[in-house]
Amino acid sequence: MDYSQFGAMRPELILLGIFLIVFLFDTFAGEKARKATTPLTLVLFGLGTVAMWILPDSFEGSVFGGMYVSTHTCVWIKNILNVGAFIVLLQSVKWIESPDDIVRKGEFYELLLVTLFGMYLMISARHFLLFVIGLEAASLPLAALAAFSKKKYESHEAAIKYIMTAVFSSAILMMGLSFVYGLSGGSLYFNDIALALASSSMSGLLLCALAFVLAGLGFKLSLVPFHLWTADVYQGAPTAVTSYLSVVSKGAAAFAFFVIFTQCFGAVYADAWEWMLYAVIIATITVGNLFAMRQKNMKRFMAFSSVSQAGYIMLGVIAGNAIGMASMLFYIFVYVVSNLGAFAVISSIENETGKLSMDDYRGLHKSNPWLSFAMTLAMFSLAGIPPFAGFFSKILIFTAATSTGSMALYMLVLIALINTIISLYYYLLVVKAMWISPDEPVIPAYRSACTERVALWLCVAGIVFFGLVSPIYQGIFNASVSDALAFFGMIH
Amino acid sequence: MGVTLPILILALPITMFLVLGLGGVKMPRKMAGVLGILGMGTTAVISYWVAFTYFFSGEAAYIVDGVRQQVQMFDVTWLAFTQSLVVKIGFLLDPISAMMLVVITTISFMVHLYSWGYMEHEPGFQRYYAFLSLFSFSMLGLVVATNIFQMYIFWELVGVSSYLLIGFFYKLPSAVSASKKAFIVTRFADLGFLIGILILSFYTDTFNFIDMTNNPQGVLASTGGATFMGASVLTWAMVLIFTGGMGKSAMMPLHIWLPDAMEGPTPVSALIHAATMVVAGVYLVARMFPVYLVVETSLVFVSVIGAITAFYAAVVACTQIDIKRVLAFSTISQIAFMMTSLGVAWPELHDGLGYMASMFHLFTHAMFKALLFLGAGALIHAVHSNNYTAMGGLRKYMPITHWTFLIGCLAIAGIWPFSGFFSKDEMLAAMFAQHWFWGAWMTMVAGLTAFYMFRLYYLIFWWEENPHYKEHKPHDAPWQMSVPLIFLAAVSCVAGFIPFGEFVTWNRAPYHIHIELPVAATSLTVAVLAIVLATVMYAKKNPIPTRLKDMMPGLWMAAHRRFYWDEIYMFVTHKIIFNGICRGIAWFDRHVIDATMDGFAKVAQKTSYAIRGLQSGNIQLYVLWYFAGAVLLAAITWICLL
Amino acid sequence: MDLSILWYLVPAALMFACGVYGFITRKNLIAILISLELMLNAADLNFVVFNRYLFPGQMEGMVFTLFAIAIAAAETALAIAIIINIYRAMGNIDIREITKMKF
Amino acid sequence: MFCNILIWFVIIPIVMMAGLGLCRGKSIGAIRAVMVVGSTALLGLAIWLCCEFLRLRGAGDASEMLFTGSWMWYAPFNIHLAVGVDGISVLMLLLSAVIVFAGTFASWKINPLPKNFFLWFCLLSTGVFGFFISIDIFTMFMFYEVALIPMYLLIGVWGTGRKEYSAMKLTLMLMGGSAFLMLGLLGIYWHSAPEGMPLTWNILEISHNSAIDPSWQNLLFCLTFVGFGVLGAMFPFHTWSPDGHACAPTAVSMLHAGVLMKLGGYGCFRIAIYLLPQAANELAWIFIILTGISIVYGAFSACVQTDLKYINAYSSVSHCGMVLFAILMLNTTAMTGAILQMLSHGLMTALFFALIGMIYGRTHTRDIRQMGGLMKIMPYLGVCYMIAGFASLGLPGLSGFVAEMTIFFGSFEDADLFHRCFVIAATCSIVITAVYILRVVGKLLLGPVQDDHHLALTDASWFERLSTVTLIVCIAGIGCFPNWINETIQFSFHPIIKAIEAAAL
Repeated sequence: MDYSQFGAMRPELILLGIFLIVFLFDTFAGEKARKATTPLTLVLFGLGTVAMWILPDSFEGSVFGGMYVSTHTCVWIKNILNVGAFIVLLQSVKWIESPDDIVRKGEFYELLLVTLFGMYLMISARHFLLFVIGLEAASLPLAALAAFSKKKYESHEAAIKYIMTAVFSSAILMMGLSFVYGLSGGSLYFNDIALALASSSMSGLLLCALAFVLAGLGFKLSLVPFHLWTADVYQGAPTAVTSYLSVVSKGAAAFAFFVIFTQCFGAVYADAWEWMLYAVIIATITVGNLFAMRQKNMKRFMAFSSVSQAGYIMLGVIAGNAIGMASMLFYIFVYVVSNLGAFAVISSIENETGKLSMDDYRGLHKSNPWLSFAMTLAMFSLAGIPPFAGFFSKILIFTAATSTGSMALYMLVLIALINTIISLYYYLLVVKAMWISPDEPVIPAYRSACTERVALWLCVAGIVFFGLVSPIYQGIFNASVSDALAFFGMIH
Repeated sequence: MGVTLPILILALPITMFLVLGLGGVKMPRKMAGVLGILGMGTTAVISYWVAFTYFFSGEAAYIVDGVRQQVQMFDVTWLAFTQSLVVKIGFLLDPISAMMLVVITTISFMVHLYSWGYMEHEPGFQRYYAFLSLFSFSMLGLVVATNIFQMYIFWELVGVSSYLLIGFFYKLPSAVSASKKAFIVTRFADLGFLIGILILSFYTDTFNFIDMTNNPQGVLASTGGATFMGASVLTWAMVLIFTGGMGKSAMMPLHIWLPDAMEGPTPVSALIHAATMVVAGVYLVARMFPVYLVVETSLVFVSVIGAITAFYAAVVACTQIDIKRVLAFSTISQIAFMMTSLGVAWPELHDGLGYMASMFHLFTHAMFKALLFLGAGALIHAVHSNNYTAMGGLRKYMPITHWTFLIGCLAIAGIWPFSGFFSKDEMLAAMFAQHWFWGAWMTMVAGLTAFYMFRLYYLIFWWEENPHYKEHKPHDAPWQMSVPLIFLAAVSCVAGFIPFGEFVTWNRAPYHIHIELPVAATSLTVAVLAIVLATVMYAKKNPIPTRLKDMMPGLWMAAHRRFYWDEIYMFVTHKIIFNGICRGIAWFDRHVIDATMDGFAKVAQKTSYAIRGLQSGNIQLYVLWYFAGAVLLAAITWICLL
Repeated sequence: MDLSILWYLVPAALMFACGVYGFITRKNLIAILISLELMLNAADLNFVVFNRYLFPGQMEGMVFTLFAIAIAAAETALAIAIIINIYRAMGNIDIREITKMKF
Repeated sequence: MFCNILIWFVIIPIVMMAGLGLCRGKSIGAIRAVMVVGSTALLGLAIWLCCEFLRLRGAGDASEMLFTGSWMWYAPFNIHLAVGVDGISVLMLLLSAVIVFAGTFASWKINPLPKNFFLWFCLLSTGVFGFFISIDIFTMFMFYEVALIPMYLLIGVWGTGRKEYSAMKLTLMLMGGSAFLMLGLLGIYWHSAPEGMPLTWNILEISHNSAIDPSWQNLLFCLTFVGFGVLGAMFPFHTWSPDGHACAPTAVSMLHAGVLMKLGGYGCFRIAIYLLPQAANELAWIFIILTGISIVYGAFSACVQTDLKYINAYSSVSHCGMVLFAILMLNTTAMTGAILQMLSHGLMTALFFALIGMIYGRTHTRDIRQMGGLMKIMPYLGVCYMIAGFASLGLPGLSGFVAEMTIFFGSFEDADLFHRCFVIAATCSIVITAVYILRVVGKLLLGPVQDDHHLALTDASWFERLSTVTLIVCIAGIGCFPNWINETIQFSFHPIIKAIEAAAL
């Protein structure tokens, strides 16, 4: 057997290495030494992230007989997820170090790394078996993470809601996959399925399969109407986990979604799932916004905002071409920094004061100008206000969605644009609470932990520069163009 | 003469305005007054010189075998709408503008001088002189305009300076509202003027007077026979332009602002609302006269409006108590005279006598009406009231004012040998030449004029002595005020003998005036009769007027209330436009349009509240939705596709 | 495809439906977990049947089923652990009580 | 890149923001110093640009855009940072610079948080300047939104009255407009070049390609025109304007009414009409109706308002309606008039709002029923207000007259009854304008003093005088010597008119 092929799995191997080191250290180190777990993890993971960025991604190739394939875009999305995960780790330190309600902080890191590993598999899988394994590896530990703060009841409720819905969704996904298998001509390789579908005719079974697979994946992306768990879980889970859920797992799922639907179901794009997705996107954006308008709890608020953001991400998928892929990746990247920026502020304030309500943010700028400044930037970026990155990611994803030139997609973009007004409204509500409300601040002035500040600075830098510095998008675009044939061969 | 003098004529007043307006607050009152008077005096001298050279130098530039030329001293581009349609600011010298230069600068100078005495104790003395200079500048610019757009520009400027001067006592609400009324009414008229210019310039593609007046047939041809609602567009244009004139010259039904304008200082009334600005309308028609000639309908319109207004104003004037209002209405009536006589000045009959006559009357009227107003000012200055009820028997207290005022009255009544006689006689002659009806009608108006003027005269200077004189004794005004009175009185005596026809005629060719005995005799008789009647009724205190009044109270009241024009206007503007339309629209804006915009937000809020049950918190319902969603997705796609 | 495959597919579909029904109606979390198992097994059954009837030559369906069973076991384990937590926290495991966070 | 003069219009505000960032929030002196230096620099730059531009034109450079520069930004979509100016943009830049300058002094004593105020103020001006210099739709749109969003905080934090409501309403409505706009721009981009040629965002290239087929043009025209029309306060999308202006702080009202609303008009013909001439010919009538309505409508509603700022907001609706109206007449004269009207309205509304701010700062009321006879108490402000009023009711010698006349004479060139009727309706607005202006002047400045507390009030201070004098000088300058503006923009309309005529055939 040729082991050189495993070079293509470089990211997974690095991650696995980090995981093992952390695990062994956490298991065998003594009480004293175990204090070093956090810095160790941070350093290792940081190094790993940087390494994956700077090492040339020349290891194109497939492993396990094509079950695992690594391409430029896969490397990009993995790097993006790394950055996200790293920022999450940074901002979780204060919480994890706080003595109460933490049993073994090592587990937090381990579980988190495992889920990340699972996401890698999801991303690179070109065979449904590997994909399902990755998916479950990515979603099951999250239930444990959601239940992490044992003393909080909400945490358990969040966990049970998450796990139940997750299992249900995986059941539906499997059902759908079984139908797919039935139609596939005996293979679960994406390419084989694509070929089989291209030759087969449209049937109810196929539609059922598509709908079920869409639902199964829609769970992780929290697309409407598969999103109902989101708000409760985001609210109940520890903030670090929530932010992780909202950006990293969502990003991975989005990419996997894209790969499966373009590469494997590409043949039935125009006459089947384009319209399913069309409906789902409209529902997602609108419902997410409508719910977000009324939220007072910041985490719940962010949950619904992330629901509607998922709808925008899907605009890249429905475009179904290289531009769509590039814009979606860029959107995810920007979304990661913007959302994590918001969460960094939220978690910092929660860790300091335990306050989570939007009303507690009133007059924040008087006591903590920098936090409110960062929050404002994050909100503007999420709302898509120039010159912040969010504006560029939004306009680029709209450009992608209109690139096919079909009037239907213009209509979709128009609906999305009108929804941005609603979203602007509730993002401005936060800004209003912080800057405009005349009340005296509830939250006292304090200095947030250095890790939190590093995380915040990273996010702010991203928010400010990602849009203005075009090479980032350029790189993503080139990557997706080079992968275009593999992905979109069946569509156009 | 080069362009320096003409430029100076415009430059001096505006400079005075800027100097007094910007630096006025800093400088002492005397200095401001002296500056103003000197500035105006210089301007007057220059204008006299310009007019003199124009009329008498006999240079080839100004007169070619008897026909006086129209000379553009200068004409600089100000704003280019298109390549051909260019607004220029220039100086057009021709008989009427030269004549107007003389009139304006003379009266203005007199008023400047007079005001020094009259306004001495008023606050804002400097501001007053600044505004006077501004007005003089605008009025001069108006009369020397080389093109209709320049005329419009200065037309607006005289409007605003009149606004500023009427509202000079800006702490009095009455003055403020009067100024506002004056501006808005004239502005409304100017709207017609503007639209007229729009139409005219659209077809002729020029603003220039000379181009239009030298070739009126060409103007008519350029419209290509286009018509609108039955009338040719040129008729529309000329009528609309005349509307502007109606506004400024207070023709019915746009006359309502002039009586109120008497709220301003009396010298201002003399300058603006008797002598100069209010004749701008006449001047405008005279300026465009050849074009009016080719569309007779508009000319008839002019004369009809004139005739009606003349009579109306004369009747109203008979019943006013405020002496300035009497004078105001007599002004309206006299200007209407000029309008009518312009309207009947068709060359084919009596070769356009009416034109000359109306210009002549414009000249003489300016003089004696200014005289009358300044006299009224002196009276008011003496008794501190505008009403003749506070006067009576003043002749022995204020001899100068009395004699000058009498001269004014005789002049306006048209008694030989005072100036009014000659001009009015020519006008009547022209009207009789047009149709006996015009002549008869206007003769009657002339009679009324004589009557109400002498009614006024007697009620002020005879009737009976007012008891108040005991505690403070009225006396003649200081020299700054008397000098103008005397000067103008002198002019009013002799101006009639000017051979006006030599200077101003419709075709600028000389015309030899000759008194038409029958007409002259008629008008003179009527005037004398009217004066006799007035003497009988008002010479000394007697019950006849009251008895007459009680005989026909309704008529008297109607006339006294100016036939309720103001009430009608109040109703239309306040009740209908302001309360109806404006409030309606404002309400609509807030409660319909704005409400719709807020409505979107409300709908979104309500929806989000309505669907919150989706997040029931119960996993089972979540899952139900989940499953239903998946199945529905499949089903709907199925239905749509297969 | 020949009819006899339906003898297996229809029951599988029914199992799945029962699972969904059970999830939505039962109160006890354990019962719900069981109905989830039903759903998963229905999917597995489909895989096996398709493999056996349509593509007799290969094993992918079977292999997938094996993996799926393993995953299902893991899921169940995790779910039960969390249910125990819930039980500790609130003394019962009635799913309709777990609605503190809503709207 | 930095040798292109236009870029500095964006760089200077950014540098100002950086400078403000370094200032301590308390040290008001330093903040003012930064602002004064910066805004003066901008003004100087604008004036110099104007002279340079005129010199080049004089030298016979008749090319459409001068000082052009283009730097690739997002290569995949061929997005450039492309700059260039023609006469119109030059004038707009000049206007913006003047108003930023005046606004700085008008907000001399702003509090609380002067630092943040000026930060957002500079961000706003960055957007405005960037919008006017860029000839690439993408960057244009970006700067457009950059200019919009600071309004929210500026009104929300430093405003008065129902500021939160108004700020939110204004922001959402304007963003709603820009949503339609964005879709329109995307549509334009995807049809910007014929088959086989690279797509482009560059205005000049798009109009040169003229590849957008009619069926799309009509849709895109409606989208873009409405999008910009919202900012141009076009009926019925104008309702943000009264509330927004009423609650905004002085300098913000100045900048918003003075410059920001001009973005609408500018965009309307630079993008909607220039790039979609065919649709412009076909659909102009719809918007002529709407704008014609807003001219009269705004004037009428202004007549009954009692809040000074509401009066001016509605008169802005009327005047800006005039701008769009003139643009839609699609001929050179009318468009020239539109530009003049933009300048004139910008200056005089800025003056109005500055004065209202100053009066409000003294009397603490904007209700004209509670004021009166202020002319006696604060003659300087009174006179300035009268001048602004006369400018707005179109007194010759002030800018308003020139603009309106040019518009009327230009609009009258369209010789069909439909246009004629609307032009006549538009001309009627000059009377209504006179009515409400004189009403305000009469109630506010003249007559007896209403409130004896006002007797103690002081007249303008030096910085207030400075900011008002700047504006008045410009107003009178344009009013007395209008022709140089025509000369500045004479070439600018040729390509637009040519495109329209070509499309009409």
